[in-house]
Amino acid sequence: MVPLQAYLTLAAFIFSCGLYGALARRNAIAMLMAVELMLNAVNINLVAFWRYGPNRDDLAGQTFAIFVIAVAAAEVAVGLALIIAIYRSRKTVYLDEIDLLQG
Amino acid sequence: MPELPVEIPIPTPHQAVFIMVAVATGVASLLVVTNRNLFYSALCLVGALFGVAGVYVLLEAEFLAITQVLVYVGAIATLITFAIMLTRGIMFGVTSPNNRYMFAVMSMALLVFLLVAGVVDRVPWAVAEDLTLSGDGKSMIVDLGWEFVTTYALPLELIGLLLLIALVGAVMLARDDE
Amino acid sequence: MLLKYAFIFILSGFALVLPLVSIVAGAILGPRKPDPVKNDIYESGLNTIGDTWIQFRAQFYLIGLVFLVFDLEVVFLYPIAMAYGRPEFGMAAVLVTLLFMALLIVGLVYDWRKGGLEWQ
Amino acid sequence: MAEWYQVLMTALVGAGVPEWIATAVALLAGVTAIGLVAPLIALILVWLLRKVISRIQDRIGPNRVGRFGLLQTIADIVKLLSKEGINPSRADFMAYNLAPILSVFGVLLLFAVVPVTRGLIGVDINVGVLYIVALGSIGIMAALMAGWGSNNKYALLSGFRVVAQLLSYEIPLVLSMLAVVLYAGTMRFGELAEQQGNFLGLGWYVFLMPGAALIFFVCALAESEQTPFDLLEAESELIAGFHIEYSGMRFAMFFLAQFLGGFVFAWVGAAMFLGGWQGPGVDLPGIGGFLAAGYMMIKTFAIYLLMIWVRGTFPRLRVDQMMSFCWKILVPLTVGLISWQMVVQVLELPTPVIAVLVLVGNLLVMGIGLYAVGRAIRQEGFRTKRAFTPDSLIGTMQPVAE
Repeated sequence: MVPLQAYLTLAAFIFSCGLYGALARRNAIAMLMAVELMLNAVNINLVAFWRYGPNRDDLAGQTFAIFVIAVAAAEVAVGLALIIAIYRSRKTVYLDEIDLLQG
Repeated sequence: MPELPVEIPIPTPHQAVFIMVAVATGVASLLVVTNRNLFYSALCLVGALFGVAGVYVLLEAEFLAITQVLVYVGAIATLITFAIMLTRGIMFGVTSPNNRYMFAVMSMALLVFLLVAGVVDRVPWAVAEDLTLSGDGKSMIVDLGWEFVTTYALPLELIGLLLLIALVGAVMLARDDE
Repeated sequence: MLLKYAFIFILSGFALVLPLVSIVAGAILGPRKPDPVKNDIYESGLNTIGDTWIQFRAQFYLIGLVFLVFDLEVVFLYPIAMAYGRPEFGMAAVLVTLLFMALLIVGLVYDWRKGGLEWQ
Repeated sequence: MAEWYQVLMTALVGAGVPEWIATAVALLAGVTAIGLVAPLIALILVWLLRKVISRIQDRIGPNRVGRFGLLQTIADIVKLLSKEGINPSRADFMAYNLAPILSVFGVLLLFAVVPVTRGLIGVDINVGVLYIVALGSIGIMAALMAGWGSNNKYALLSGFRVVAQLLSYEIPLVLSMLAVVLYAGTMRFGELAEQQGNFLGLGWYVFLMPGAALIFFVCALAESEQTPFDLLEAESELIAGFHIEYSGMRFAMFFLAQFLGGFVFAWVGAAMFLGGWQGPGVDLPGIGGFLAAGYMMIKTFAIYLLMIWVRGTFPRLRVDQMMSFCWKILVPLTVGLISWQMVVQVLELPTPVIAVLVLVGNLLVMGIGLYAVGRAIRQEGFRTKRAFTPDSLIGTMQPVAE
C-alpha cells in the first residue's frame, strides 16, 4: 500500500507548481491553467483523506471533489470569456498591460 | 558483493505504478508552468490532468477518475485550447513569458513545497487500520447519487444556479457584437 | 478492482506503442526526398496567403461553453440515475433532479435566444 | 461467473506458476489479444466499406487482389508503408506528430470495455458507459492538434469544426445512454447485456426505447464522423479536413482510428440496445458461449452495415444545419425523455406499466423529432430558392474586422 504521505507530497508539489505559475506568468490563460493545477492538488488531498480516513462509507470527500470540479469549470468558463472580451478591446492577454483601473 | 549500507525496498506493483503516475504527473505539471510556448503548456496540462485521473484510480475513486477525464480533458482543456487560439497573434516562439517577480515567486513556491512536504512527513496522520473498501464500486456510485439528492440537494441546486449564471455571463462576454 | 485498471494501464502503454511503431516503420521504409514545393502546404492548389493562424470568431467558444455546462450536468445525473435502484428513492429526489435540469435548460434557452446557437 | 483473466490466472496458478507472474501473463495476454484483433477488424471494415459502397453505387469494388479483393487492404498497407512521410513546412513538430498517435490511442483504449460474451469482456468496470464517452475526448484533442500543427488554414478550420461537432453531439449521445442506464440501473456492459436476456433472449432495449436508440445511432454517426455528418473532411469545402497535410503511415493512423471508432460505437450500440450477446440459445451448455459471441458480432456488424448504408445514400448536411439539429432538436428531446423516465420510474407502478409508459415516451420523442426534422426540411426548401450568400458556407473563416 502506498502511504498517505506520498499522495500528500504529490499534491503539495502540484500545488506549488500551480502557485508559481499563477504568480509568475504574464499571460492570463497561463495563469488560469496554473489555478486549475492548484484545484487539482486540492482534489487529490480530498480524495486521499477520504480513502485513508476512518469512515470511508461517508463519501463527503468525493462529493466535495466533484463540487470543486464543477466550480472550477464555471470559473474557467467565465475567466476565459473575460480574457477573450478583454483581448477584443485591448488586444492583449498580458496581465501587467491590463491596467483599466489606473485611469 | 559488499552489502549495501541502506536496504533498498522493492516496491510492490501498486507502489511501482504509483511512482510512475506520480512522476509523470509531477513532471507534466512542472512543464505546464515553465514552458514558454502556451500551446505546449496546454498539452502538458492535459497530461497532468490525466495523471491526476490515474491517481484517483489508485485511490479507488473510479467515478471521480472518469469525471476528471470527462470534464477536465474533454471540456476544460478544449476550452483553454480554444481560448489560446482565439487570443493570440503569432503563435511561434515565446508566447507565455514570465513577469519580473519570477525568481522571487520561484523561491517562494519552492519554500511552500518544502514546508508542506516537511509538515506532511512529520504529522502523525490518523490513518485507518484496515484500508479495504466495503462493498463494490457500484454501490459507491449509487451512494454518491443518493447523497447528491439528499444531503447535498441544496449544494446541487446552487451548482446548477452557478452554472446557469456562468453560462449567461460568459455568453454575454464572449459574443461577437456586430 | 485495481486489477481491472491495471489492464487498462497496460493497454494504454500498448496503445501508445502500436501507432508509434507503425509511424516509425513507415518513416524507415518510405523514401525521404524533401523539397520545398513538396513540403509546401496544400490549400486548394493556391499559394498560401498570409498567416495561417488568422483569428476566429468566438462562435466555437460559445459551443464549447454550452457543452461544458451540459457535461457537468451529465456528471451529476449519472450517479443519480444509478441511485434509482435504492428503494427509498422518492418523489422529492426526483423533484430535486428535475429542478437541477430545468436550471440548465434555462441556460440553453437563453443561449438560443441570444443567438449563441446560430451559425452565421 | 468468472471473468476471463480469473480463469486464466487460476489455470496458471494451478500449474504451479507464482501468482504475480500469472497475473502479469493473464493481463498481457488480454492486451495482446486486443492488439491483434483490433487491426484485423480494421482490415475487414475497410474491405466491407469498399464492397458495400460499390454495390450501392452499382460498381463491383476491389476484386483483383485475393479472392473477392480480400487482400486489397493489405496491399494498401504495403503501399502506405512505402510512401514518403512528408513534413509540411513550418508545421509544429510535437503537435503534428503526436496527433495521429493520440487518435489511435484513444480508440484502442475503448476496446477495453466492450463485451464479447458472458465473462469475456476486456474489463467490466463500474463506469463502462461513461468510460466510452470520456475517452472519446482524446480524439477531439488529437483533431485539434492535427489541425493546429499542420500550418494549414483548411486543416485548422476543420479542426475547429471537429471540436464543435464532436462536443455538441456528445451531449445527446451521453443523454440517450443515460436513458438506458436509468432504466437498467447499471453502467457495466456485462450487466446491461444480462438484463436484456428475458423473452428467450429477445428483451432488447431497442424495443423498449426506440427513441433513445435512434438518437444514439444518429449521434454515433456524428461522433464517428460518418456521412451525413462528415463535413469535417468535405472535399468541396475543406479538401480533406484536419488530416490534409498527413501522408503515409501517419495518415493511415487517422484512417485506422476513424474506422475503429465507428466500429466501437456500433459495438456499444449493439451491447446497449440490441441485447449484447443475448439471443435464443445462449444458455445452452457447450455451444452457448460460441452462439453468444456470434450474436454479438452479427449485431455489431449489422449496425455497422447500417452506418455504411447511410453513408452510401444520404447527402451531407451544412454546418449550421448540423449544429441546429443537435442543440435545438436532439438535446431538448433527450432531456425531455430523461425527465419523463425519471417521473415514470419513481411512481409505484407494476413493471409492465412502467415499460409501456417508457415506450410511449420514446414513441412520442420519435414523433416529435421526425416532425421537427420534416418542418426544418420544408423551411430549408424555401430558403435554398432564395439566393444564398457564400459567407454562410465559409462561415467563421473571415478574419474579425479590426
